[in-house]
Amino acid sequence: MTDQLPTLDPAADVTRAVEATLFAAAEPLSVQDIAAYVGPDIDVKAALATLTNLYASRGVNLVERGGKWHFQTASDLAHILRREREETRKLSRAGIETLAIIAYHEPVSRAEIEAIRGVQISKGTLDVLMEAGWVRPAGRRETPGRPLTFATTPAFLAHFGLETRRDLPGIDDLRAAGLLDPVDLAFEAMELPETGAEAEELESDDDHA
Amino acid sequence: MTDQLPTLDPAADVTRAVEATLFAAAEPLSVQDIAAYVGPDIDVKAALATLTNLYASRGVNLVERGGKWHFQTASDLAHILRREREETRKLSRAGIETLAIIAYHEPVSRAEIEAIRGVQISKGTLDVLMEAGWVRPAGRRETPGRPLTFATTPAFLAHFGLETRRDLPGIDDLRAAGLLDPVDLAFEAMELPETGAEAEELESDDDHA
Amino acid sequence: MAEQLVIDAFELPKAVDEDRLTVDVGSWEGPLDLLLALARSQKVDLREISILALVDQYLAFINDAKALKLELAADYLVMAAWLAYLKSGLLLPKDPEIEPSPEELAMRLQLRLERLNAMRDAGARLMGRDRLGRDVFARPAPEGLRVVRKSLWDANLFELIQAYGHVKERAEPPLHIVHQRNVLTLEEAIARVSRLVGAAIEWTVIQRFLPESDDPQFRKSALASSFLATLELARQGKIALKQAEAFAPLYVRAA
Repeated sequence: MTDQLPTLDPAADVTRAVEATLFAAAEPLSVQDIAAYVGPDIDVKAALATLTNLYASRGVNLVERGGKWHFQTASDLAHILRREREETRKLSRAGIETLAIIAYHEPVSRAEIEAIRGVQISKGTLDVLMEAGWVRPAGRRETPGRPLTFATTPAFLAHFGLETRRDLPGIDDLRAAGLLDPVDLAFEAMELPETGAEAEELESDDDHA
Repeated sequence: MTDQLPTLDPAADVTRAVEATLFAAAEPLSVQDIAAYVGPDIDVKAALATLTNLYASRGVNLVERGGKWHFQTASDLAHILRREREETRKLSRAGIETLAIIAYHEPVSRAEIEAIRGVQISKGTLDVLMEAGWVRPAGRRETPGRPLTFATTPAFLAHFGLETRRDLPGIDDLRAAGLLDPVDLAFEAMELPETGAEAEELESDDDHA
Repeated sequence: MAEQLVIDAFELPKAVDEDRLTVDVGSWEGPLDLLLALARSQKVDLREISILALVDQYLAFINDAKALKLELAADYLVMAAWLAYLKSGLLLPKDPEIEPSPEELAMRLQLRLERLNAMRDAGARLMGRDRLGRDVFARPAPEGLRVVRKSLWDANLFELIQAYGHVKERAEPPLHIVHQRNVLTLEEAIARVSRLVGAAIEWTVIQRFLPESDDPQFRKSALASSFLATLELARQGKIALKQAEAFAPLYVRAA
């Protein structure tokens, strides 16, 4: 291919100069802009035509927009240029409590969740649960205000290894398993940082103010 | 030319993908970085070789610097592009010498730099080199005092157009001539004829201290 | 010892204010820098340099500077003194008792100059390269590569039900249940002591009235309850108590 050989011919040198100028420019350039770099006696338009043709099938294309020229990555490759990175993150305490309340009480409105939790929930908490695919909106309740209710999803059951919601242990089971032991609560009260985090979350939640 | 036709062949598509990734990247990319975008089963190295060859005679070249790849304008076109660009801030003589000493001796401690230059490093010299992104702290030497050492960065190689430190101008000659060895070592390596013949172990006087 | 002195002599004084130095003796960065500049002016390979000529040049420069009433930094004068000493050593007949020899000192000075010179050249060659951002250019406004972070949320069933338990417990008023403990209640103790004392007229030590047990906690509880029981029964006039002094055995009998 000719573009792999050292260029001896003046037209090729012009093309190279235009190519480098466009590459190094922070903004799209007009023909006049380019001429200011490569010199007045140069057929910039011919060079642009050559380059457009040369790059047409490449990963990078030379394009004209409103009389200005610039390189851009080929549009069919856009999907490559974004990479998804998966990060495992721990659900916050507010998140897991809200999820539990939804699982035990669904369909349940936000106000009901807050009544059960005894503290308000921030908007982000439900967003996270929906982003995780565990919670879905479950229609509006036909009561004054028609509050939106939430319920769990099949993905929730799958993630937590449950056949149905009925597999969730009842309150008596929890107490028997020591999960409702008051000692636990006493310990929790000592974990001040956690309490602080909860308070912060509430402060940042301005739509309850 | 084949590269002007729509590519149907998978190898060409891979090359286009690597080309677009490098073109869109804000920073030089390693082979691993590129693979994270174009996919794990892709022969990135082969694509890089193809592209390097393809762009070798163009106004834009693909270059490797310290294991990372990026496109840059061809150096012979500097005269066209240098216009209207502010000269990179001029490095002081102390800065240049210190940078050279670090590059040719790395990892090297501050005291060793000072021993070669014969003067103390003034406060801003290393700061400027680190701010430019050319020099980084490179751990402590396990000698008394555990002095911090310094070394160059990939950005240093990129800025000065070096693929690796082995490309530092004249480094092989300097090493062969012993000019990268400390004075003590170099002196011991020299055979001074009179040392054997005349030296007798004597109490040294210290009046020239 | 001798080695140490050589190094000391070459490790030039460091307390140099660079700004002042520039004002005082031109653009040299310390005596070694000045020496190298003078050596290069000999226009020969540094390996061929005449150290004696170099010393003369340096001393002449320092003398000129003094004549111009320039204030010389101390390290320049220290170097001048050291070079004068070196010169005399090189010129005078060899004295084998001087260690290290002037020739060694001269050689070390030359090695230092060669090294500084090599790095100065290397720096110049580095700066002369095609530099990114000055001679060659990267793409200044790349589209950029995006990393889309996709969170995988992590929680397990245990955490879920534990969280629910916490919520319920917090919402409901807590019920505190005191565990059954093995104690002798005051009522039991009163009944027991009054029964055992009966109509006994002999003084009997209180320990005799305690129930048998292997549980030390129960024994403590029994002693405390029984003691309170004796006080109560004494108050009621049913029994009499006797104790010789504090912590002495406590005796009980029917009143």
